[in-house]
Amino acid sequence: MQRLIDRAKELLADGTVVRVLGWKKGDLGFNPEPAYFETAEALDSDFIYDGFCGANLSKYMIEASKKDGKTLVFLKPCDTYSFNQLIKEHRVDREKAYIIGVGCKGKLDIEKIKAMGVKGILSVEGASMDSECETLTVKTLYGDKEVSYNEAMLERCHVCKGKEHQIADEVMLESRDTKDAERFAEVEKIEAMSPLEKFEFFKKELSKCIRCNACRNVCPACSCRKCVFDSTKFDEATKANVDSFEEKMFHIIRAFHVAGRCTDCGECSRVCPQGIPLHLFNRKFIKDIDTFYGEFQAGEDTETKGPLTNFTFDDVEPSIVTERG
Amino acid sequence: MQRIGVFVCHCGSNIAATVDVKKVVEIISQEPGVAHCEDYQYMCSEAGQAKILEAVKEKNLSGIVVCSCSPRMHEGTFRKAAERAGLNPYMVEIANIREHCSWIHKDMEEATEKAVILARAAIAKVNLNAPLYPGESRVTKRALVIGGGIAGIQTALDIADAGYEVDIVEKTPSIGGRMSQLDKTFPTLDCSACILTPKMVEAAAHEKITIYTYSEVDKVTGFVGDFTVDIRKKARSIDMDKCTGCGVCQEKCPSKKTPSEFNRGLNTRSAIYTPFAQAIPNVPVIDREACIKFKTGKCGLCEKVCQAGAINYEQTDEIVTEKYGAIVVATGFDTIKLDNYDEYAYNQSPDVITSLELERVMNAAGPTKGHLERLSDGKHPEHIVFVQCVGSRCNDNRGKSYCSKICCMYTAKHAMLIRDKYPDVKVTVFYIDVRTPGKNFDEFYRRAVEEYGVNYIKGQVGKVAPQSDGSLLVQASDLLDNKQIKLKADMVVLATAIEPDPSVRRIATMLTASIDTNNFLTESHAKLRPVESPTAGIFLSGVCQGPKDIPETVAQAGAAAVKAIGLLAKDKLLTNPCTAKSDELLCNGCSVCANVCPYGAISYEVVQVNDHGIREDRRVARVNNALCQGCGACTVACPSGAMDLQGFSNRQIIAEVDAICR
Amino acid sequence: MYKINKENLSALFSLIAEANELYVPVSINGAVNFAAWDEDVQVDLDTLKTVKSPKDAFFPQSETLYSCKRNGKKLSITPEELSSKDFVVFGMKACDVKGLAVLDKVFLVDPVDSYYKARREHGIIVSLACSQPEEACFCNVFGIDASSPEGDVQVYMIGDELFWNAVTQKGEKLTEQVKSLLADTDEAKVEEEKASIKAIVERLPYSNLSLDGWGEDAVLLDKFNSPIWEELYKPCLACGTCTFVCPTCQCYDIKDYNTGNGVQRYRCWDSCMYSDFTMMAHGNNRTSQMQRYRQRFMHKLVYYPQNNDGMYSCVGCGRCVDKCPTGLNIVKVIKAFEKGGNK
Amino acid sequence: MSMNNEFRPKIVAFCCNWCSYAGADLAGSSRLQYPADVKIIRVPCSCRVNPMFILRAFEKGADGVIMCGCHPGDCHYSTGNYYARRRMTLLFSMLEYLGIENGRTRVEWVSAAEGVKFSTTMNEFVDKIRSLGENVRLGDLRCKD
Repeated sequence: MQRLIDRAKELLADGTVVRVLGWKKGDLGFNPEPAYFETAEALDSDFIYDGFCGANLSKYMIEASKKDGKTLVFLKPCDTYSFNQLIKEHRVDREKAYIIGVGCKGKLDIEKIKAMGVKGILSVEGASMDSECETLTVKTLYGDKEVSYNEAMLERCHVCKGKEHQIADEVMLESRDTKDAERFAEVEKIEAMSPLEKFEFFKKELSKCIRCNACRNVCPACSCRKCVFDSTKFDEATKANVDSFEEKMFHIIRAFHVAGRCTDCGECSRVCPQGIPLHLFNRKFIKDIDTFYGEFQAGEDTETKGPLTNFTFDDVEPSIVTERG
Repeated sequence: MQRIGVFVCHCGSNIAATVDVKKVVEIISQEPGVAHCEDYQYMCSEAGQAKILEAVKEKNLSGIVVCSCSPRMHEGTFRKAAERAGLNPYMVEIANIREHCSWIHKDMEEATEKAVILARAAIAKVNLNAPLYPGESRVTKRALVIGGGIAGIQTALDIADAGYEVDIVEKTPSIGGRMSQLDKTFPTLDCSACILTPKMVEAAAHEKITIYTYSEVDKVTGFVGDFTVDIRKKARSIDMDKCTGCGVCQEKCPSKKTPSEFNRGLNTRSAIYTPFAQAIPNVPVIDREACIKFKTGKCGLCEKVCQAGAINYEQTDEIVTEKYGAIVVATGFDTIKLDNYDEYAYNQSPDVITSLELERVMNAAGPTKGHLERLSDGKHPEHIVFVQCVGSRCNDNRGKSYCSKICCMYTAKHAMLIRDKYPDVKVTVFYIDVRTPGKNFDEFYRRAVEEYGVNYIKGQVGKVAPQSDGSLLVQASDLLDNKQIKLKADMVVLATAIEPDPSVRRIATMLTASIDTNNFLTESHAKLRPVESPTAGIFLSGVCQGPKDIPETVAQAGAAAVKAIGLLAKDKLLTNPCTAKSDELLCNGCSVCANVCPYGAISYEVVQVNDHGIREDRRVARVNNALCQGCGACTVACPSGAMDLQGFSNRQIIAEVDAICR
Repeated sequence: MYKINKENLSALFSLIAEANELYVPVSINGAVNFAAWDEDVQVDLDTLKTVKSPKDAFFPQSETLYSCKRNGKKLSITPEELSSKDFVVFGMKACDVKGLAVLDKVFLVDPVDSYYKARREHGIIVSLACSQPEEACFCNVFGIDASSPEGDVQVYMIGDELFWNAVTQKGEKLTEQVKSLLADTDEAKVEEEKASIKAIVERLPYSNLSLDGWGEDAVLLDKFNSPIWEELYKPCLACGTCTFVCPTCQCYDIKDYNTGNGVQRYRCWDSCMYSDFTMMAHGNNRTSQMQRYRQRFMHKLVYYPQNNDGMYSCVGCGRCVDKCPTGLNIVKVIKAFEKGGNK
Repeated sequence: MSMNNEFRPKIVAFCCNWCSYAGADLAGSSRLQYPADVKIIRVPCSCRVNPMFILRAFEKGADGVIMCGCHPGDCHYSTGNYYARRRMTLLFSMLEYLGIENGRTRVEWVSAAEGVKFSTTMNEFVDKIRSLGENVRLGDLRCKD
């Protein structure tokens, strides 16, 4: 981590960048926040990069692109897909970004640790990039607990797309392969359910939704200035879960709007206060796109046409869906 | 909130017999926003339109709903009426209670209920209508004719004679088309070449006509009045300016084994060739697949013998880009492949031929120099059997469902010509029906039967079997005598179904002109707009639209020309105001809309916006109204809803959905 | 003081539910929220904090106010009936109960919100002491005693037993209804539990958070104009998580839903984090996220206390600390100003 | 609603102006019957059909939604139906994934010349929706009263 700070200070000092977009230490040791740093002092005292720095900073570059001067941004391998996609959509300015691709050993989910019954967490040791990332020692109000790093990882890290940075000016820190599950296994499990089981599954999950919009607002693909659900354009501006249909409409359309653009960064699931596995929507579209139109990974580059702005004469007919099962 | 007037049309009894019009009026009068509601016998009549005018004035209406026939029928009529009443024409919506209601339902209660719902949907939509104003676009005073057969030639001549520039694009080395392959024409038995060649010459000589032979349309962009077309002039390997058409190269060419397209493969031609003697232009092309020079690099004989130095092996395809105001499709036809008709032994016996092949056999310039002889052994036939409806009027999927229209007449012609020239030859025709509507057609057919003794048998040929003695055994049913018959024949001529030239699919796609299941181009209205494609600025000439004989083709060619001239005569066109529009405050500048726009109508610019007090520079989408055709692809691609379609806005469609589902 | 064995909780709930609607913390796929009780739900009294606060029971996230029906050009309007049935919210924590006191000051003062009032009148609160407070808790900062929650009945979960102490008349009435299941007991174990809770509270990381410079004493314009906000808001996603999990946020929007044949007018929680919050014809009077972010905390820590005799509009439940997607929260705000000299 | 208790589904059909709407007109002028449950909304092109419209129809009480456009290759706007085809394929697959009965949505390409196909399709679709019954899984309950 110190290497990141040193390099950032260098780049600030030589004028390459005028600010640094990274993560700032939280007050609890596991709640860092995205932050801008403009001085060496600030970097020294507040900068952090460890297992809890899950936040994808690429979306912040939309605002940073409007500012004068270059911003140094730290992007994890999965964040670089989002950044590419944002370049493709003219939402960020590549020229305004100096990208340091940072290694990733899998990001941690404090909610998972809590779900293991660990209460009153004061600090977590073993989350730093220098550690082996095998075991976490959780100090709590009620004694110390040992937790497996892998078990405490975010879902997305278990189905990691790989630790290659898709775009970066330089790459720092070692990564660790964390993929140990099939990306579409969960989707396939649902697909195998009967229609009623599927319906009940999603009904239950979406019954938790409070329409807080965290999934949407954190999503680098949901970069609309004003979401259709906040505007009058479709007469669908709704904020509250009055009826179960509303959430369904919201989540289907949100997933549809990001279909072919979603890089599967997993931020939606990470931030959902109710723990709804929102990635199951996006990943279904990704799986279908792969199946129907050939494998496609959004954000692999900044040029390729997205699957929903593309076609072939011989594309499958919708009847492939409506007539099956 | 609009003040809406609803007008319910009886359409005589067309609507009123199934829809309780009075009840519709009663219910709709109670709808919020409806300030006036009445019914009338024929809303489209002068008197009906007058009612609209009167109501707009008296009730100060701001929007109009007409419950009547399809908007494809009378939307224009009622828009004009609204305009006369002082309203914007786009404040009119039609509820289609005839085609989509009264005509398809029998139960009056159901139909009435549906009519009410359709009216409500239209009311809901018109409530959100806003005045729209058409823009203007220019008209390029030049027409493109695709296809250089008789249809294309005639269209081009008519347009050119009216004083407009016309280009003909013909994919083969010469104009002339199918008609140039015919020997004689019915019902007057004129020599085909004698009447066609002067037209070809006239076209070639016309100062307003440019002919691109051995060329194809590569790309079409733009829209009515302003098409841009890339024409690919295929490498002819001959310098057209230098060639004198002396023909020496063709004589000397050592590669003479290529089947002649012009003679339907019945004989061969050289690698450097003009398809036929009267070809226009009289400039050969080198068939690079057959040419020894191109295959091996050796030979080059033609270059040596050409005194004009016109041979150019280095020539490459050339793209000519030209702008047009109107495009006429005249791509013609071909006969269907007979691979599915093994029972006629077409692929097995050279003595089983198609009628078009018989034309070449009968023609003095054909493979037999006009002598009627068997192609297998050159013997003079004693008995020729004609089989009608081969692949036409077919109810399985081997052939075509439609009647090819020309076969009855040309078969009568063939039979008559043979009997006339070779009275010794016996001619039998198997037919399902003989169809001879047309001036002097039935008389022509009767002459064949009565004067020339052609033996017509109503019945179908089940099998043609080549015999060991070289003859053909024809097994057929005689439907009138209700018996199976077997005949020995020397030649069998198949009246093969015709189908649109296969190239038409690609062209239709480029032109965004619709095509039917048989690949015939669709006309805008089967009765009232038979030579216009539904795509504005595209006109149809000849068999590409449906089977026709020569007089009909020429008539339609003229009609298509008139329609094209009517368009070219205008200086400006009013553009459809139902175009996409982007709300710059909501636009993300993400380019997804431009990615799906088929017209390149969307561009981006950085503008300073004032978004509720926030001033910033933003990249936003701009729609070029002259280019936008209003498909709406962009509106769905746009995630934020910034892009909307005027006249079919998100909220309008949603309002219709709501009204229907409520 | 009564007690009941945990094994009999289900019987207790079912008895309560005979005469009242009953809301309990229910776990659905790992997320615990208050929900109507029935025999099939998975009750979870061990999780300290429900995701959403139980304010839902009194001030639902969405509620219909009235319905209009259209018949031709005629409209008929039917107001929604006010809550008229007693209901019990079982397991509210000290902070959540205090949250209602904050809402009361908004909804029960003139003009009285009749929907809220009816629910308050019919709502019976069975509060549960926090046997294991967690790291994000700081209710003590606002003078709340986690070991002795307010409410109509106080409940303690100690070992295998649940201790029941009716505090108010409503509580007594409820106790009568379920008395058949309760056994008399003394307060010894409860006192022991209280002491244990207090000891933990003292060790909480935010226990010593200082509110100096906030509340009634705050210099409003100094706080409002502080450059610190400009730094603080930046990671904010403008989502409504903090607002929607908060027990004291009270802002709502009123909207119409088109049912096809009429309109349902409903109100739903709104969030000052949203760009269309208090949107008016001319636009929004808080145009930037910084302003919206500032609004939330100024309201909780300055405006509200200055209008309500020093009562803060925060109860230290720590839900925003737990749930903010970007690690922002009210504690960080308070600390940042402390660091900046409370200016 | 009809007097008897027979289920009368609400069906929304989005038809493109150039092919399918004309096909529906042809079905009409050819007097080819199909149930009155089908109500047609005219759109310029199938690519104008936003998934939100389809969900909206279900929200407001539709039991089935069908979209008709020009045959692939024949789009009046050359490429609209290709985009529509992808959009609808993905949307329908998502609806299936969410446990919505498979037959409630359909896409059919109907040319201006295919009046018979239009009517056959609508008859089939209405039969299908009747067999599926009322749409209870994808609708807003507020619209039911």
